[in-house]
Amino acid sequence: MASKKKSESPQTADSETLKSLLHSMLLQRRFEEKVGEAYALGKIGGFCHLYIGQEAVSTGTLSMLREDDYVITTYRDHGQAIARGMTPRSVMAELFGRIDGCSRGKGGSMHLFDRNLNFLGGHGIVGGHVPLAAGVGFAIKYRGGDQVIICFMGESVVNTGAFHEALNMAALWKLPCVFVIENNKYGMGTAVERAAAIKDLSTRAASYDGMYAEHVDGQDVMAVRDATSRALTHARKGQPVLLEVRTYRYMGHSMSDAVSGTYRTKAELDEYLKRDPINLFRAKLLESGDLSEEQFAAMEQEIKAIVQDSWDFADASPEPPAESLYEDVLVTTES
Amino acid sequence: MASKKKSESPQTADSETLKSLLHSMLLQRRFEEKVGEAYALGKIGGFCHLYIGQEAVSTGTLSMLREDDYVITTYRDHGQAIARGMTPRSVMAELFGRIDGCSRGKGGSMHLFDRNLNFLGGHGIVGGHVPLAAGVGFAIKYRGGDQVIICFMGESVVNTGAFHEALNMAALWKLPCVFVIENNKYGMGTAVERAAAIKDLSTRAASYDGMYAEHVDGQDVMAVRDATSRALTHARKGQPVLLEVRTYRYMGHSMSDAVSGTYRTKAELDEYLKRDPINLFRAKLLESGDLSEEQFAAMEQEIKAIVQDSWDFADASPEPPAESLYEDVLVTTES
Amino acid sequence: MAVITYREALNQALREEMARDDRVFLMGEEVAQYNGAYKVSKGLLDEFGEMRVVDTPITELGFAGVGVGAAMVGLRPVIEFMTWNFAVLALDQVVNSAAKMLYMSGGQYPVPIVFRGPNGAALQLSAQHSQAFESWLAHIPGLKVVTPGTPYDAKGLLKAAIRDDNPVIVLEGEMLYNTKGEVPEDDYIVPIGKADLKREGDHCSIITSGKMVLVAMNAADQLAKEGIRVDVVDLRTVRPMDVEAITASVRKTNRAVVLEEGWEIAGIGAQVVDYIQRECFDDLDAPVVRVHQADVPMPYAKGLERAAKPDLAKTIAAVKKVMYVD
Amino acid sequence: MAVITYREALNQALREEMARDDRVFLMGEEVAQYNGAYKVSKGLLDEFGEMRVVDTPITELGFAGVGVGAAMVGLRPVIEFMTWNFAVLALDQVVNSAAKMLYMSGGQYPVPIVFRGPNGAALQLSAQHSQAFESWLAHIPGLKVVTPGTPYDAKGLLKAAIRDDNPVIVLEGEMLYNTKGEVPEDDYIVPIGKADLKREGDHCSIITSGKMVLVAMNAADQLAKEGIRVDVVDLRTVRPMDVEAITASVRKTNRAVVLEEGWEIAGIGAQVVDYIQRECFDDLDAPVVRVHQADVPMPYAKGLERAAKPDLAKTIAAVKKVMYVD
Ligand SMILES: Cc1ncc(C[n+]2csc(CCOP(=O)(O)OP(=O)(O)O)c2C)c(N)n1
Ligand SMILES: Cc1ncc(C[n+]2csc(CCOP(=O)(O)OP(=O)(O)O)c2C)c(N)n1
Ligand SMILES: [Mg+2]
Ligand SMILES: [Mg+2]
Repeated sequence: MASKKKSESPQTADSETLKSLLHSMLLQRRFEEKVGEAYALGKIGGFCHLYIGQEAVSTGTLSMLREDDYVITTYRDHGQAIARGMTPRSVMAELFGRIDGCSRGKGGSMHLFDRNLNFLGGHGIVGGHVPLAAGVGFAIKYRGGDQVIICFMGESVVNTGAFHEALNMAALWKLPCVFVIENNKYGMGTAVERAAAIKDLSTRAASYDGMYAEHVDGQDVMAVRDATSRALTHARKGQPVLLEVRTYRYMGHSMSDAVSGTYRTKAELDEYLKRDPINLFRAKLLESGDLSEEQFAAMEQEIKAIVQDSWDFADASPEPPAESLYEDVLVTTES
Repeated sequence: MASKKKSESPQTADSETLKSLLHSMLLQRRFEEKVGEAYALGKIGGFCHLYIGQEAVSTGTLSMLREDDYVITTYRDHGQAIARGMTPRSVMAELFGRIDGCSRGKGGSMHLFDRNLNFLGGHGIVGGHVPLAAGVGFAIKYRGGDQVIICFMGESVVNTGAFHEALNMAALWKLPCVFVIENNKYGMGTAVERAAAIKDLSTRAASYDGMYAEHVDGQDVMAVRDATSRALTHARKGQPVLLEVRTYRYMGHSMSDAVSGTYRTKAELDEYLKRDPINLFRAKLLESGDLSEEQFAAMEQEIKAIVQDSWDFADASPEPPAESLYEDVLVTTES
Repeated sequence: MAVITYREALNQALREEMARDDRVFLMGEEVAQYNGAYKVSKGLLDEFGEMRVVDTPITELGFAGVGVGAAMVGLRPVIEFMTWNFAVLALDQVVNSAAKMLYMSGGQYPVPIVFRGPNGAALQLSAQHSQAFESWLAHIPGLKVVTPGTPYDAKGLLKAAIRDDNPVIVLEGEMLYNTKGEVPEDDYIVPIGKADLKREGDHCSIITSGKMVLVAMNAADQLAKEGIRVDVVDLRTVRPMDVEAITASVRKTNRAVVLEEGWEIAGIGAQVVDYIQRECFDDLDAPVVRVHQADVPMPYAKGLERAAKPDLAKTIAAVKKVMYVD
Repeated sequence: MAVITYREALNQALREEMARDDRVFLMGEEVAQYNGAYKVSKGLLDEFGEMRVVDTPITELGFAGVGVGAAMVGLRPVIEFMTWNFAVLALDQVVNSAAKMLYMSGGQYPVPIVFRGPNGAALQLSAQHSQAFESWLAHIPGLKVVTPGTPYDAKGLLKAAIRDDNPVIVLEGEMLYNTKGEVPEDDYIVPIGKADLKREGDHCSIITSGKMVLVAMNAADQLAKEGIRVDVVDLRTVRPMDVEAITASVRKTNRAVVLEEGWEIAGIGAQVVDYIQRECFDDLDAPVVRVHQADVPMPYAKGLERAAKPDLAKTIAAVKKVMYVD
C-alpha cells in the first residue's frame, strides 16, 4: 500500500515509489468503478459518493504520511481509506453492509473507520469533522508528540462555522493540523463561486495569524506530494496549514446525481477529463521509463483481481447478526 | 435624541449637533450609573452588562443613521438603545421588569427592543444576532430599499461560526450590512489575543471578497462618525462593511464581575480611563467654543433629571399582570 | 380530484403561496438551480427568480438566522433544510431566535417563518442522516410543529404554515415524497393544531403522525382482516397537539397504541401517553403501548436498519398486545 | 463528614480525577484564568497548568468537537459549557459526533468525554438564558445523562462520568452551586443509572431529579406536617433511567407526581409517566400528575418568572391533587 512509502521526499521518489503511487490511484479508481456496479445492482444502499477524478489528492497526501499520523475525512471517503491502506475487502464489505466491513456494517459508505490505521472516519455532517481534527491536533500536542493529522474536506466546508471555529483554535494553539480543501468546484450542484465569497480559498488562512497556506494542482500527484511535504514540515512544528488542492469530480455528487447536465456542462466535464490524474501520471511514468506498458497491463490485471476479490469477499460476508443492533451504543465501562 | 441628527456629514457638524452628541453620550453614562445603583438595590435583576466607556461607539455610529435604517446588538445594549432614541423611561422600566418597559418586562437588560425605532433587539447568544443582521440586509435588498443595518458585536464574536457564516453570505449577496466590532479588549475575562488568532480583527474581512473594512479609534466620537459615514456609503451601495471600533469597557463584564483585579490590572484600566470618550469630547468642545462650562453644567442637570425621572417612572410602573405570562408566546394568526 | 405525489403537493403549496404573497420566499441549499435536493422546489426558480428562490452556502446556522432576520422586518421566509439532521446546527436560531423573539420583545417582533424539510430515516443512510427530531421541536414553546403524512395534508399544512404569523416547523419525509394521494385543485388549508381521524374503529386507537400514518393505515388494513377495528388518529400537528381528538378516540376504544418514528425516551409518544393517562385514566383497559425506533443510532446494514425502525409488524404486534390477543 | 457546597464538590471531583489520570483535562470558556464563570474550576489552572485547564474562544460547536476529537485518540476531556443554553450551538457535535462515533465505527472509537455545565434557569436571566435541556439530551442513544441534585451526588456522579468510557452529560445548576451538604473525604463514585430514594413515605411518590430534588424535599417536609408521607425518588441519572426504582416506589404508594424543571411537551417527565403507566398500570390509584415549567419562554420580570417555574407550592398542590385531598 502507498502508505508504507511514508515521509520520503517527493522529489527523490524511486521507480518503486512512483509505481506504488500509480497503483494506489488505479486501485481507488477500479475499486470505485466496481462500487458503482454494485450500487446499480442494489448490493450497496444509501448515499454513495464516488471519489473518481480526485485520486491524486488522497494518494499524493497520504503517501507522505507516517503510520502514526492521523487521517480524518468526509463522507466521500473511499479514496482516502484505500490510499491509507485499508483493504478493499474491508471497505467493500462495509459498503455491502456486512459484518466483515471496516465498521462492522454499521457505518456504510459515509463512515469508514480503521483504528489500526489511525483512520478516524468518514463523517457525514458537512464541516462537522473539522473541529474533531483540531481535537486530534490538540491531543498530539498535549502528549508532546510529533504526529500530524490530515483533515480532508470539500470546498463547501470553508463556508461553515465549524471550519472557522476550528481553524481559529488550531492557529491560536498552534496545533499540528493540515487542513486539506479538496476543491472539486462543486458542492452538490452549487459551484464554489456561488457559495464562497472568496476566489482563492486558501487565502481564508489570512484570518488566522500564523497559519501556513498554499494551493496546488490536485491532478498532479507529484505536485500534491510536494505541497504535502511542505505542509507536513510546518505542521510538525506546530504551525497549522491550509492546503487547497484543486481537483475535479468526474461522477455525480452521489450515485443519485447525474454526471452532468444540470449544474455543469458535458463540455466542462470533458475538459477536466483531459487532466485525469491517473492518465497524466501513467503517461509521465511511461515517458520517464519508470513504467513499461507491460508493467501497467500487469498492474491493471492485479488490481482487477483485487477488486473482484473484494466483491467476492463482501458478498460472502454475513450480515451483522440481529443482536449487534444493540451493540456499540455504549462501551461497558468499569469505573 | 441624537438619532434625529441623522446622515449629516461628520465633518460639517454644527454646534447644535456637537452638543447633541455629547448629550447622547452623557445621557448613556448617567443612565447606566443609575442602573448600577438600582442593581445594587435589587431593583434590577439577572445579568446586567454596562456600556460605560464605550459611548462614543453607539453615539458615533447611530448619529449617522437614518430613521428607516435598522439596528441590532448584543446583551450589552443600553447604550445603543438610548443613542438610537429609546426613552430612558422605557429602558429603565424594562430593567425594573415592569409593564411599561420597552419589552413589557419580558426581556430585561439583555433584550431591549423598540419596533418604532427599528431597534431589533439585544440578543443574548454570542454571535447569534449576526445572521439576523444579514437577514435584515437581505430583506432590504429584496425590497429594493436603500436602508442599511448596523450590527454591533463584541470582539469575541469574530471567532464564532455564526459570524463567519453570516459575513460570507453578506459578501456573497452584497447585503447592506455594517458589522461593527466593538473591540473592548475582553470577552468576559478573556483578552482578545487569547481568543482570536488574529491581531487586526478587521482583516478578517479578507476572507470575504468585496467587503470593505476599517478600524477606528472608538474613544473619539467624531472619528467614529467619520468611519461610519464611509461605512454607510459603501453599505448603501450593497457593499457590506466590517468596522472594528477600538474601545474599552470601564466596568466589569457584568454587574457580578469585578472592575479589575483578575484578568486586567488597575493600572491598565487607569490608562484607558484617561481616554474617557466623554471627557475627551467635552474638552474638545470647550476648547473649540462649541460648548461653555455653563452649558455643560446645564446639560448635566437636565440629564440628571431625565435619569431620575426614568427611575421614578420605572418604579411606579406596575409589574406585568399574571395573565401576560401566556401572552406573546404566539401571535394569533388568521390564515 | 387530482392524484399527485406528496412532493408535488408541497411544490404546489410553495408555488401558490409565493404567487399569492410576494413577501414569501424560499431559501436553502440547492433549492434554486438544482430544483431542490429532493426536487420539492422544482420550477420555482424559473417562475419566481433568484431573489425569491435562493441557494445558500452550506451554513444551516447562518441561513436559518437570515430567515429569522428577514421575518422580523416583514418578509415571510420558507427555509428549507436539506434534512433535519443538518438542522441540528441551526437549532440555536430556531430555538433562541425564532421561538423566543415575540416573547422577549414583549410582542413587538413576530417571526412569520417556516422551517421545513425531510425528517427521520430514509433507506440505509446510517446514523448521522437518519434522525427524527419531532420530539425536540415539539418541546419548545414559541414554535408550531406540523407533520403531514399525506399529500393532502402536506399541501394544506404547508400553506397554513406559510400564512401563519408564527414560526412553524414542517417535518416532511424523504420516504413520503413519492407517495400519492388526492389533492384538490382549489385553494385550501389544513388548520394547524387539528388532528384527523383517518380511520374509524372501536377496538383500539392508533395515535400517530407523519411518516407513520401510512404504517398505521396498513396496520389497520391488516388488522381489519382479523376482525380488529382500529381508530387511526393522525395528529398532523404535534405542537400544539389536539388532545381532544386523542381523548375522544381513546374514550371510545379504551385502548391505545402510540406510534412514532423517533426514539423512545422523552419522545413525542411519551407526551401522548401522558395526555391519555391524565384524561382517560378510567377509560383505559390496558396500559398504552408505544412503538418507536430502537434505542440505538441508526445502523447502515439493511437488516439492522429494518430491525431498528418502527414498522407494520411492530405496530400490529402492539395493537394485539394492548388488546391482549394472541 | 465535611459539609461543602455543590460547587466545591464538583471542584474536588475535577481535581481528584485530574490528579488520578493525566489524560483528563478541562476545557471551556473562562475555566482557566478566570477560575470558571461560576468558579467551579477554581484553582485548577494553578495546579494543573494551561495544557490541562484550557480557556477557549466562544465557539461551543468548535470546542465541543475538539473534545470529541481528543477523546477519539485517547484523552478524557471534560468540556464545560458556561451554560447549556449556549450548548445548543454545540449539539451537532454532541449528537452527531460524540453519541454516534462508537456505533458508526462498529465499536472502534469510544468517546470518553464529559460535557458539563449549569442547566435550566437561575434568576431573571430571561428567555435565552433559562432553558433546561435534559429532555433533549436524554432522547439521544449513545449518551448518558446525569442530573445531580446534591453536593454528594455532584461529586460522585462527576467522578463516575469522568471515569466512564462513554459520553456523559452532567447537568448542574447555577442555583445549586451554593447549596451545601455532606461529602465524604474518601474517594467514591455514585454509579450512573441508579436512582436514590431520598425520602421514604407511603402516600405518594415524587419522582424528580437535579435542581428539583431540593423542591421535592421541601415539599416532603411541608406535607409531613400535614401527615402526608411521600417517597422522593431522585433519579440522579435521566439516561439510562432507573425504572425499577420508579416502579418500586409507585407500587408502594400507588400515586405519583413527576417533577421536572423543563417544559412539559415531550419532557423527561412524560417518559417517567410512560414507565409508570406501563409497569404500574394496576397499581395506580390516580392519574400521575406532572409539575414542570409553564409552556412559555422564560420571562424576565420577577413575578412572571416565579409564576413560570415549577416550585414548592405547585409540587404540594400536585401531591394533594393526586391524593384527592383538599
Ligand atoms: C451540515 C450539512 N448540510 C448539508 C449536507 C448535505 N450535503 C452533503 S454533501 C454536500 C455538498 C458538499 O460539498 P463539498 O464540501 O464541496 O464536498 P464534495 O461533495 O464536493 O466532496 C451537501 C450539501 C450535509 N451532509 N451536512
Ligand atoms: C454562545 C455563547 N457563549 C457564551 C456566552 C456567555 N457570554 C456572554 S457575554 C460573553 C463574552 C462576550 O465578549 P465580547 O463579545 O467581547 O462582548 P463584550 O461583553 O465585551 O461586550 C460570554 C462568554 C453567551 N452568551 N453565548
Ligand atoms: Mg466539492
Ligand atoms: Mg469584548
